[in-house]
Amino acid sequence: MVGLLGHNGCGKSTFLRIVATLLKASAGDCFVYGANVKSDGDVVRHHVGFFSHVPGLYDDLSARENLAFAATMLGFPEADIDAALERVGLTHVAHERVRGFSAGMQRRLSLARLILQRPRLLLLDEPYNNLDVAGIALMNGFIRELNAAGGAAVVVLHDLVPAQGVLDRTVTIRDGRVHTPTAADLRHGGDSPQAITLPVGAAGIS
Amino acid sequence: MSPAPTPSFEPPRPLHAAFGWLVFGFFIFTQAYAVLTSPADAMMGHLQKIMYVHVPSAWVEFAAVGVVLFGSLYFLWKEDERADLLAASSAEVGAVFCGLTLVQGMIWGRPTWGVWWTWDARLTSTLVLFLILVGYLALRSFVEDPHRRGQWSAVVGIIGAINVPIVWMSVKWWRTMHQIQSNPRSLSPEYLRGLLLNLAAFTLLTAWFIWRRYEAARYERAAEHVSQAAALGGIDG
Amino acid sequence: MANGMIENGGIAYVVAAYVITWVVLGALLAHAVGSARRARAEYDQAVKGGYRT
Amino acid sequence: MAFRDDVRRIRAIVWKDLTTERRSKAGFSAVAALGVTILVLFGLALGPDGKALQSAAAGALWLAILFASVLAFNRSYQVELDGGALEALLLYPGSRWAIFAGKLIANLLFVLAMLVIVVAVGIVLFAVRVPAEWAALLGIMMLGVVGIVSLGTFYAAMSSRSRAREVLLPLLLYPMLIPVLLASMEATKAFLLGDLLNASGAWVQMLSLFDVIFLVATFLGFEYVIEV
Repeated sequence: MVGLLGHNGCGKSTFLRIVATLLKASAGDCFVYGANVKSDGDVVRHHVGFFSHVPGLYDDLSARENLAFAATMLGFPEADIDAALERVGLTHVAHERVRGFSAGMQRRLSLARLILQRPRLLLLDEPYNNLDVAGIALMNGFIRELNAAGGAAVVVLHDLVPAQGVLDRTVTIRDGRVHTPTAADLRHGGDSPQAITLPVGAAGIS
Repeated sequence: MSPAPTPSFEPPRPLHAAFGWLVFGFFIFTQAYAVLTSPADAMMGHLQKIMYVHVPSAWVEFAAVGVVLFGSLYFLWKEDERADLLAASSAEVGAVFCGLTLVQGMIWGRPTWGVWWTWDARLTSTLVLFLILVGYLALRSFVEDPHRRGQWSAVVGIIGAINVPIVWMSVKWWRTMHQIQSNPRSLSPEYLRGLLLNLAAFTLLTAWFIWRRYEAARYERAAEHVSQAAALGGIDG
Repeated sequence: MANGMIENGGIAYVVAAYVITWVVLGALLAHAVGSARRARAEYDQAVKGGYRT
Repeated sequence: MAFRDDVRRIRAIVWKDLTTERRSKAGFSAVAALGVTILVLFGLALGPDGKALQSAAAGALWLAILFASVLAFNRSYQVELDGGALEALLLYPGSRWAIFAGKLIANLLFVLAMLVIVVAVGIVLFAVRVPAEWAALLGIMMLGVVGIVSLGTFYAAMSSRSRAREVLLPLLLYPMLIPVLLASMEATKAFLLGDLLNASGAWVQMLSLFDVIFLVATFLGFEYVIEV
């Protein structure tokens, strides 16, 4: 897992959103497992799981219904929803509406969605916000599991402590430039602050 | 290895001032020529002279919509922001001429038909076109992000342009159903030269207006880009 | 639309149509020239300011 | 395979939209009540002369449906905007048109349900004589609603995410809907008044043509609208 650090507003989240195909870079190219995020968005979306700072859930659906909807949308209608709920510890509220959930419970439910998806590339935007100690452990466990299965993860952080043990290295964005001890791996793609080329290989950020 | 600079961030190459003077000189000449040389019409008297501003206005308004359509399609195809700015400038100028056409039409209609307004297919579709252009410009003013604004207004511009013939067709059919006929008259050749000259002058004038607005939009985008780059640590390659 | 129904050949209407057209085109002219000039000045300002930092 | 996935996605979105709509309770009844209220206002404006009401019934019905359904379109995206659900929706793999199709079908069902109520009330308020060919009339209404909903769902995707969405949606939508509305009103009117000019056939053809054009245009354009 690679941690992405930098001041507020330096473009960390923007970078994740570009990789996740939610934003289009004004210059430069970005490839995920060989697929261009600009032109092959649908291929990229098959690979990428995005854990955003917003929950992305429907308030008037229950936890289970939210996951069932996500499973269908992801193309895994037969996915084991109950197991995912069990794993994030929400089985007891499976049939309650998300509207009544605390922020931490909503984060857990979003994590359960990622567990259904098992993406090859995980993009996490401040994933530890609102999570308690057990939640952090859950998150780190899931990341380790994905890594072991050959997946990669990029995480935007403001605090390194919860990520200890899962973080392989960090990259800092400053003044629109990438500062990293492994600068050779990261090519700066142009004069735009959002134009960073991160070649992502099968076994992580190569 | 920096990518090719985005063309819309470059300042435009401004139009030569002489072109503007020529266009305006030509416009004033054609207007005077048409008004002074055309004889009073047997049926309409001097009212016929309204034609020299009305028909060209209507023509350039549709031509401007054509430019909006072209710019929008090109923007979606190539993602060249200049096409978006061109479409926006053209929509603005088109809306002005559209409004002018309506007012001139009403001024002509009052003495001719005895009413300021009639639900004629041409008048009605011009009014609808005006509303569509206003909607297009309103959408642009309500959206800040340039990429989003470009993409949204391109789609709205294309579908709006598609709608123009559809509106015309439906209103025409609507009137036919209600057995109200418009009676078009063929134009006698003594008026034709003045009209053609004015059509040419209005076309050039509109092109000049659109270009000037387009230049302004390009400068604004270039200025935005420069200050953005400056805020992020100065301009370099 | 009978013959001779329009007094003075409708001169007043013609004048109104032309005056409105020219006033509107004049306003559009002022707007087009003014906005292009303002945007130009703004751009030059931004370039000067941009290089200073 | 991919197509079957998309069909499943469409079904999921329709189910999701209708379920949240049903559970938010006040939503549907408020919109339907608004439609009825508009009809009452039209009745007051055009009545009390029974003949005038009858001849204006088709126009009043369609305008009531239009004004009320505009609220439904913005609501349909509000669900996605609360809690950033739209972001999640865009992150799922699959075709963008499936999202549009799902939203369109959900809105279609919503507006049709409202139409049943508004038309029923309209028949009473405007003393409409229900023609023997009421099934064909229903078909006309269906065609008109398809036109309104396809453009409405499409424009709401923009207006709901912009400033001033309350004014922007009608401003964009109403001029665009003029052909569809004109055709729907005239076809309905011809039917209700006994089809004196035998005009409804031509209007129905036109309406179908408009529906096809706008459906194709909105399906093609949606990807550009939703992705930014």
